[in-house]
Amino acid sequence: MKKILNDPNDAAAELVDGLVDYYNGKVTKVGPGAIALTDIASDKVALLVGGGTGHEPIYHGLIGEGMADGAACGDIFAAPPPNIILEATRAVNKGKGVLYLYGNYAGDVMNFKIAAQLAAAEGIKVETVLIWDDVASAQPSTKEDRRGIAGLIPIVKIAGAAADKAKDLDELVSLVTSARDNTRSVGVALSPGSIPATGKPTFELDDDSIGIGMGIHGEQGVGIEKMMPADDLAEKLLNLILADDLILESGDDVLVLINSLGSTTMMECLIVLKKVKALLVDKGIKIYDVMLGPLVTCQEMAGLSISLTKVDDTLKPLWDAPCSSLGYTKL
Amino acid sequence: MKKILNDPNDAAAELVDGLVDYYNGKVTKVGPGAIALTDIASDKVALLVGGGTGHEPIYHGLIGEGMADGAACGDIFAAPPPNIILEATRAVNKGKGVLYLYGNYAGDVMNFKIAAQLAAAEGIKVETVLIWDDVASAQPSTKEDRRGIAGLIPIVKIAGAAADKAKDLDELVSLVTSARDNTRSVGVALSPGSIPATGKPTFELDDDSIGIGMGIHGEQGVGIEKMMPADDLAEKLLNLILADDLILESGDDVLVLINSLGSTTMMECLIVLKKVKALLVDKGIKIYDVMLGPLVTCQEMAGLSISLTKVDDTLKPLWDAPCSSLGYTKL
Amino acid sequence: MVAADLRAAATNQKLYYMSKETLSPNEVREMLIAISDKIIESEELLSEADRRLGDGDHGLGMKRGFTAAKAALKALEPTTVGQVFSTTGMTLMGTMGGASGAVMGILYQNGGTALGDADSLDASGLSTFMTAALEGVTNLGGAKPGDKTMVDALAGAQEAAAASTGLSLPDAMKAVSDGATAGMEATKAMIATMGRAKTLGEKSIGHPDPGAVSVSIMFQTASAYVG
Amino acid sequence: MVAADLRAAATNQKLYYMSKETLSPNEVREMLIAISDKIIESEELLSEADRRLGDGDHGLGMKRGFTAAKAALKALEPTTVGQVFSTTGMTLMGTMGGASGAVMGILYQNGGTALGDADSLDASGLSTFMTAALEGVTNLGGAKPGDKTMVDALAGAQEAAAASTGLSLPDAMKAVSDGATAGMEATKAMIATMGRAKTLGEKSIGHPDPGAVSVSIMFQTASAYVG
Ligand SMILES: Nc1ncnc2c1ncn2[C@@H]1O[C@H](COP(=O)(O)OP(=O)(O)O)[C@@H](O)[C@H]1O
Ligand SMILES: Nc1ncnc2c1ncn2[C@@H]1O[C@H](COP(=O)(O)OP(=O)(O)O)[C@@H](O)[C@H]1O
Ligand SMILES: [Mg+2]
Ligand SMILES: [Mg+2]
Ligand SMILES: [Mg+2]
Ligand SMILES: [Mg+2]
Repeated sequence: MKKILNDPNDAAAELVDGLVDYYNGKVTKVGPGAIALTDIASDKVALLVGGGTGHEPIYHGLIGEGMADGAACGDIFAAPPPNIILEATRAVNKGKGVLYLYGNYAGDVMNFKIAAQLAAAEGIKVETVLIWDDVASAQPSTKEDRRGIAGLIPIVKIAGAAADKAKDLDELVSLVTSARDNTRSVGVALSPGSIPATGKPTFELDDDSIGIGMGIHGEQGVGIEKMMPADDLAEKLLNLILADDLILESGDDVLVLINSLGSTTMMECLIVLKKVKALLVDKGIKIYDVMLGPLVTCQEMAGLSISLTKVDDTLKPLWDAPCSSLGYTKL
Repeated sequence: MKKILNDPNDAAAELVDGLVDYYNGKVTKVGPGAIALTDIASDKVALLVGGGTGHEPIYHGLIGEGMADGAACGDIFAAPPPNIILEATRAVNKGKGVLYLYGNYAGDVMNFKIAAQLAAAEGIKVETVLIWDDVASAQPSTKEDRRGIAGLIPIVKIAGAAADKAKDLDELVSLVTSARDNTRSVGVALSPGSIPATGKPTFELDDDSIGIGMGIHGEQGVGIEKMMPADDLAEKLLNLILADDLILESGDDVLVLINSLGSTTMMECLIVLKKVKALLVDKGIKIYDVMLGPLVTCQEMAGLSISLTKVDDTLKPLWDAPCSSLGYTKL
Repeated sequence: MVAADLRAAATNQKLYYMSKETLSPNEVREMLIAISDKIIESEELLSEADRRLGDGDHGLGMKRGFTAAKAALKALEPTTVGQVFSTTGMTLMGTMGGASGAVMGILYQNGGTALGDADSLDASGLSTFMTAALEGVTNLGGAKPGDKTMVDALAGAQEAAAASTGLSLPDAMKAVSDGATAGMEATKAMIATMGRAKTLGEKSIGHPDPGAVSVSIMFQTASAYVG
Repeated sequence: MVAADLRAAATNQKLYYMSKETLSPNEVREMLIAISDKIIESEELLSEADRRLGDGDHGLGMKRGFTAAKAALKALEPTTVGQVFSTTGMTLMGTMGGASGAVMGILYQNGGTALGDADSLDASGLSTFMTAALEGVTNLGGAKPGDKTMVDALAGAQEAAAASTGLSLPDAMKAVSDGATAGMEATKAMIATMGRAKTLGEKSIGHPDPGAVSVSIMFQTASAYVG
């Protein structure tokens, strides 16, 4: 596996520096692994995202105007340690408190929990919303066991807009919780990415097999099946979402995200979108907007995921607000 | 090679339909392979791009507000036929003429040339600017033999803004020619993508070898070398651009694009950006803005390219203008 | 339509294997259907040739174009020879795309137009066709013989046709086929200066140009058809 | 520093191989350096274990953390036992990230804090350490024994320590090491309900939890150190 790296052990640190270079002055590095917008409005409720690196553009590529105010970056595939989260928290806090918004993985939960305690000890108000959109990872009755996957894109986008207008942290929590509760995703894995430091694949899958509902690190999903045509796959995935406990009826509006896990091409994502749209139109469900491309990745992993976010009159204006970031920009 | 497709021979047609679905009403399909913005201002000079599919998000993912007005899409890796280009031409023409802007490949040149003759016969004014940014593909003295690669991203972005403000086709040609003449790129190939219809790799390269300056279809570049660290590679590529005939001096402003050819991760692009920035800063060259990610791809090909566009007081405001498209959006 | 079908059935049974001094519009149609079949069947070989020098899709484009051309030809009741060639050219041009879509399209279109309203094809018509076809392709793409493109095969075919106007159609077509094949063979030793292969430089030596292989296959099939 | 270095040199030559009834702060420091070396050396084994149940990076995180911990320990002139454990915990917590950064960090930090200002470690101190360590980890992550995490190894170690307060330190540490290893072995038969492996369900059976393997290695090394 050829990868364009220097010392693979420095990959995470170098990519964070490169990210700051990408933002070309708009973003500042704070300590070894935290980044924050250089100019944060002095009276806003702050939005902090974070997680392991290696999944670019998330999470740290989601900071920007109308998006997150800061990000805590861990090593490759490793949640950030509490001190990095704490530094990010201090950098983004403008006195109105900080919302932690991240994917529901044990490592992230524990490190952010410790950071939140440290921040509270410093008098910074912190609240947390966990992203658990992956319907394939647990039953609806135990949603708090679900993983966070690509649904974090519309959720962070909406949260960014909400953070710009929320009068306080509680209002932000409630808006973001609504975005989270209205988002469902499911993915399919075709082949693994590789761990930069070892060059080894992140998981194994037979040449003709695909993992329905598999997580972005190879976590078990609904089951391993034989490769199938795009239309069948799209229908199977969409049905897993439609069978979940988020009620979607004729006349409802949804945001659709077709996310590539890395090396799966836009061609494939577009072909899946065509089928997803046809199936939604059949049910009278209206597409409010579409996102498509490699947004939540796991190195050069192949596969894709479908996410739906049901948007009502509260969420629509938050979606419509312009935003700008490496990962997602909206005019 | 697993790919998420239905009949591979339908891939191009289905992806164009999916693209129209992506644009969710903003884009209309015209005939079998042309797409155009649904609402084009009634008095604007039109910008038409086009090329083979399979390189998404280019070319057809570059239509949108402040970007191209329409696109002619060919089959996978095949320039669009003249009739598709003609239909796109008719759809975007608002009486002020149409600029054809596309990459310098024999197939594209011939098909667009025939289309331009057919359009002229219908009384539509057509001009052409060819994109030939790849410094590795020919000497500066025979620039018209150079290929068009990732440099088309900043060029099309600037052309989109220019088309919104140009009073006539001649002014647009002159602005776009300036953007083209100030853009240089060079790429490196690590591994091939695969042809959807056959599953076969698009070219061959040894496990430990990389193709410096190789084109996105495997076309020969400067030479095959052994894999090297990211910093060395970044410096080698950048030097190929700096040694070319575009004069870049201390105090000059450049747009920097680090383009992934498909499966090369954002992590790798960011690490290369870090080095490129350090080298440019060393020379006193200022980075005006940065683009980064998989913008000009060849299926799941691995590798990346660096592009620089020198921007002066004419080009800067064109770059600054907001734009929106699948491939590139700017707030 | 019924008359044409009867004629076609008769041709398939017997006349197909006999030499033809001139070809009727319908026979030209049958010849081009035979060419279509042969090209479709050669998809892998042509794509493989393009994998060495280009982007590996030449066979796919040719198959796409000639599948459409065959359908168009089947639906055609031609009254002139030129009409058959032009329909082929228009269809290739409109469905293939890529470099070969343009050059193969122009080849048949220009060649067909040059035949005016002739209602049969003989050795002299063949020469008229070849000259116009070559002119169309070189005007469009700028490639000259020696650039390692299909022009090498086409120019070989054209020279042979020009030298064979006094021969029978089968002999002229055999000469054209040989000329095309020799032109194709000659591309093996050339360094590409046109098309995607041009940046390969010396690495392009040893492999025939894929478009030239197509031209050679087309005229070999034509020669087999006229007998 | 000079005194500490002399003591360290003496230890390395001779005392290292003799049983220790109690450990001085500096000996605890040496023990943790030995643990660091062993964990760093086990990188591949630990990552491989995580490749089966998680994302394949457990060894990388542990190596990163213990490389930093070793450096911090080398620079430390400890006056209390707790200080050594807490420094280890803080360093792991601050440099590793991931699930194991939090749990390994808390393990040493909580354990160390519970030892107050004790200036030596004996079997009863070991039990105090283990109880606080286990409590810290379960409070943080919510995992219980049987969930197939490092808590299984840690709980095994804690039970052994609690039952060994009347023993010599070497015997108590041997019991802790055996308890940790038995707890780790037991995870092989379990279905994961915590961490990344939880969605694997029955597929997780047969493989030991990577964090539990780390815990087992740590206390085996400690036991070897105290002799
Ligand atoms: N300028 C040109 N003139 C004539 N023929 C050309 C020219 N450029 C390319 N060709 C022909 O096109 C062939 C390649 O066709 P194809 O692979 O279908 O198109 P593409 O290069 O667009 O993928 C070449 O083998 C060559 O014979
Ligand atoms: N809730 C938890 N409580 C205790 N230990 C846990 C918990 N979740 C995970 N772990 C431990 O963490 C280990 C995985 O560590 P590591 O691979 O470094 O982190 P990550 O899962 O973030 O990649 C698991 O083997 C398990 O022992
Ligand atoms: Mg991890
Ligand atoms: Mg092609
Ligand atoms: Mg080709
Ligand atoms: Mg892990």
